[in-house]
Amino acid sequence: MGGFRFPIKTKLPSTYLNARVIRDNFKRQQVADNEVTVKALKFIARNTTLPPRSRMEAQLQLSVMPNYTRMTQIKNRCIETGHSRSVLSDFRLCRSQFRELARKGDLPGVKKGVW
Amino acid sequence: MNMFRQAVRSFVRYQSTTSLNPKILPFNAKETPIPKCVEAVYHAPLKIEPTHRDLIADIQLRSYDNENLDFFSSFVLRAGYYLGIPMKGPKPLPTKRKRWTVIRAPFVMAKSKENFERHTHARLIRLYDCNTELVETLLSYISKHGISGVGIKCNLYQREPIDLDSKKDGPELENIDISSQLQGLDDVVGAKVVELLNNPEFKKHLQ
Amino acid sequence: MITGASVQRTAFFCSRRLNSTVTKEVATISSTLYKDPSKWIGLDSKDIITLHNERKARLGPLYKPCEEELKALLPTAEASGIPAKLFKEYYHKTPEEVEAEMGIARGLDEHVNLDQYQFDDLPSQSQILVHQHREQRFYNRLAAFELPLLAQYRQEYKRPSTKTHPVAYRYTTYLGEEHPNSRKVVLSVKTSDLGLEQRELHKLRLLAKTRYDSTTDTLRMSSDRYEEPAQNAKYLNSILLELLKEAKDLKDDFADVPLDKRHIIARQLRKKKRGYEFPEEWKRPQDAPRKTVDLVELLHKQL
Amino acid sequence: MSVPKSRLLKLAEISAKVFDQNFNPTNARTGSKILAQRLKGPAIANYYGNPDFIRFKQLKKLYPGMNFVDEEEQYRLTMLELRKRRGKGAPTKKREASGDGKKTKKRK
Repeated sequence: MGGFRFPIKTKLPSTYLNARVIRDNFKRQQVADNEVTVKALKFIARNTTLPPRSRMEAQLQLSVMPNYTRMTQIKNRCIETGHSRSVLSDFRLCRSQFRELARKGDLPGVKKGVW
Repeated sequence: MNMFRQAVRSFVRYQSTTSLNPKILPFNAKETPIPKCVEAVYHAPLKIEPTHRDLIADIQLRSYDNENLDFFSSFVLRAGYYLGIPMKGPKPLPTKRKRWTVIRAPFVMAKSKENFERHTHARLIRLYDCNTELVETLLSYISKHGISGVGIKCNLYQREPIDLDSKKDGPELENIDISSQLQGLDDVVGAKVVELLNNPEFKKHLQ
Repeated sequence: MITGASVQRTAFFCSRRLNSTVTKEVATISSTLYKDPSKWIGLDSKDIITLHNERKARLGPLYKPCEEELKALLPTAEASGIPAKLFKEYYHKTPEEVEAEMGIARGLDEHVNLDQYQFDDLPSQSQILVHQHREQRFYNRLAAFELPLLAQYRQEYKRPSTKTHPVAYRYTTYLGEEHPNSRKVVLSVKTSDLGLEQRELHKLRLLAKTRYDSTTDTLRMSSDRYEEPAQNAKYLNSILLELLKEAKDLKDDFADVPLDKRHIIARQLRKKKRGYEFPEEWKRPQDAPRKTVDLVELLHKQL
Repeated sequence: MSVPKSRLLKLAEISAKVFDQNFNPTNARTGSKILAQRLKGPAIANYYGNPDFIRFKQLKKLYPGMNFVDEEEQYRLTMLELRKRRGKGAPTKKREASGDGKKTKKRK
């Protein structure tokens, strides 16, 4: 069905899908793959005991890397609706979905809070 | 509804600590005496008193609901009693409460919100004075008959000589080499750094 | 209609699905006869059926219905009372078509009857209760009958003496789930059991810094650097051995450096304190309020 | 009785060597903090769970005999149907908007 919309082909998640969720998932996979190189480059760039030219080289390589390898590009999205605002990271659900599932009793152990 | 469940549950649960009330028995006790181990089910689990009191293991049971938790911890105690492991009773650890407050309406209306909470109940069972193999048999039996909704974590204290390698019967320890090349979890990045520094662009700066 | 259905059923069985046990007595007929059906004409019906089944079984997916076989099988059909026309019709149909026609859905077991709820059973809430009750009875039966059998695994407790086995390694296992913490191993040892004399012990405690707790005299260190707990245990052991080696060479025994106890004080400060008592010296009985009215006397007088 | 700093530093050095830790008396900024950080990669990568989790199409292929109902699809179709009934369905394609637009103009 044509090429993948991003440079590297990744498997689509099995949860709710929309364009933003696919994009976020692609970035997550890329961040996970490149995490070790990013950390290594950052270590070299921050290490004052190394010669300044090699630190500059590391900083350069770091800035050249594509921005889908940046940790800050990742956004926790709701797995039921793909909504990105007010997502509870404990359940990976946005507040409306969390409330619905909690009231239905689908979230184990979660009850109406009465105290 | 809940009240109804509590009423039925109290009748259903047979572990009364009082002496066996013949009315409960579904048959006439005089004619057919019931075996000791069956009668023991009607009472609280028996426990063996530890002599040396060296802590061997402690089992922590956690659950979001304390019905299955209490029931299963008494089952664990019974299993331990028959295995001959001195155990100290299910000590209730403080219940952890986690709360979430969420706006009810899908849009605006931030005034009306709804609170949800989740209680994690925990029980601690301590095992004394037994061999570690026995603890493993108990653990395997428990995990075979695990009840739903109860998580089990076990800390096992193994006493060893000062020099582990001198142990004869430790074949699996020999072939585990922890020499420097074998990477620990955070050495992975270190290895990448070394690899990067060997690249030509960095090498020319390093001379 | 019913007779039609039953006739269909027998034809269907006769043409396609005779039970495979029949193929067992194939030895009496020469083994390669099943290959060409044209030779079957003369034989009696039972042999023809066995040959037919053997051909199906041997060829398996390659099996194709062919005319000679149909001609050979026809007399057997009349013998078992199936009209020839019907038999021919079913002979050329594949089993799937026949099944679909007769409404037998493959994969869906016949006995699953998903009929309507006629309010003759417990509602789901009480089903849950009954299930819990059943589960408890299951555990009670286990406790009554299976647990006593565990007694055969009882073992005499061989207590490791602290002289030979001073070091304790703590392993954590999570039953039924993987947990990152199950990698971690904690080593704890009483420094007095390490068999070092005073100056060496002092150096060891100095080197251990915050890993040594002087109130309980234990050295405690942990590691979750490696994937497997056994690796972590071995790593901890190598550190312990190195520490002992370092403590033993007394070229510079750091006798002048005192033990640092700040981390112990900090830990005690963090602990929530309980069980306060009012100190004796703070008590001041002289300032206690004096009794102006002697109630007992007063009452006594009035009575 | 104060202890000279050099003694403490010497002790710290031996201790770091024994316990496999970095010894950095001058607090030089070597960036070793970055090496010590735990890797978050795997946790980030499977935020959306296992991608090979079974999907509806695979379910149909696995058990051809059974006929399954895809709730989402069913929901979508019913909503579409309701919208159509209210006249909110997709607009019908106008004939002149299609290819032979020019001819119809001449005929008028």
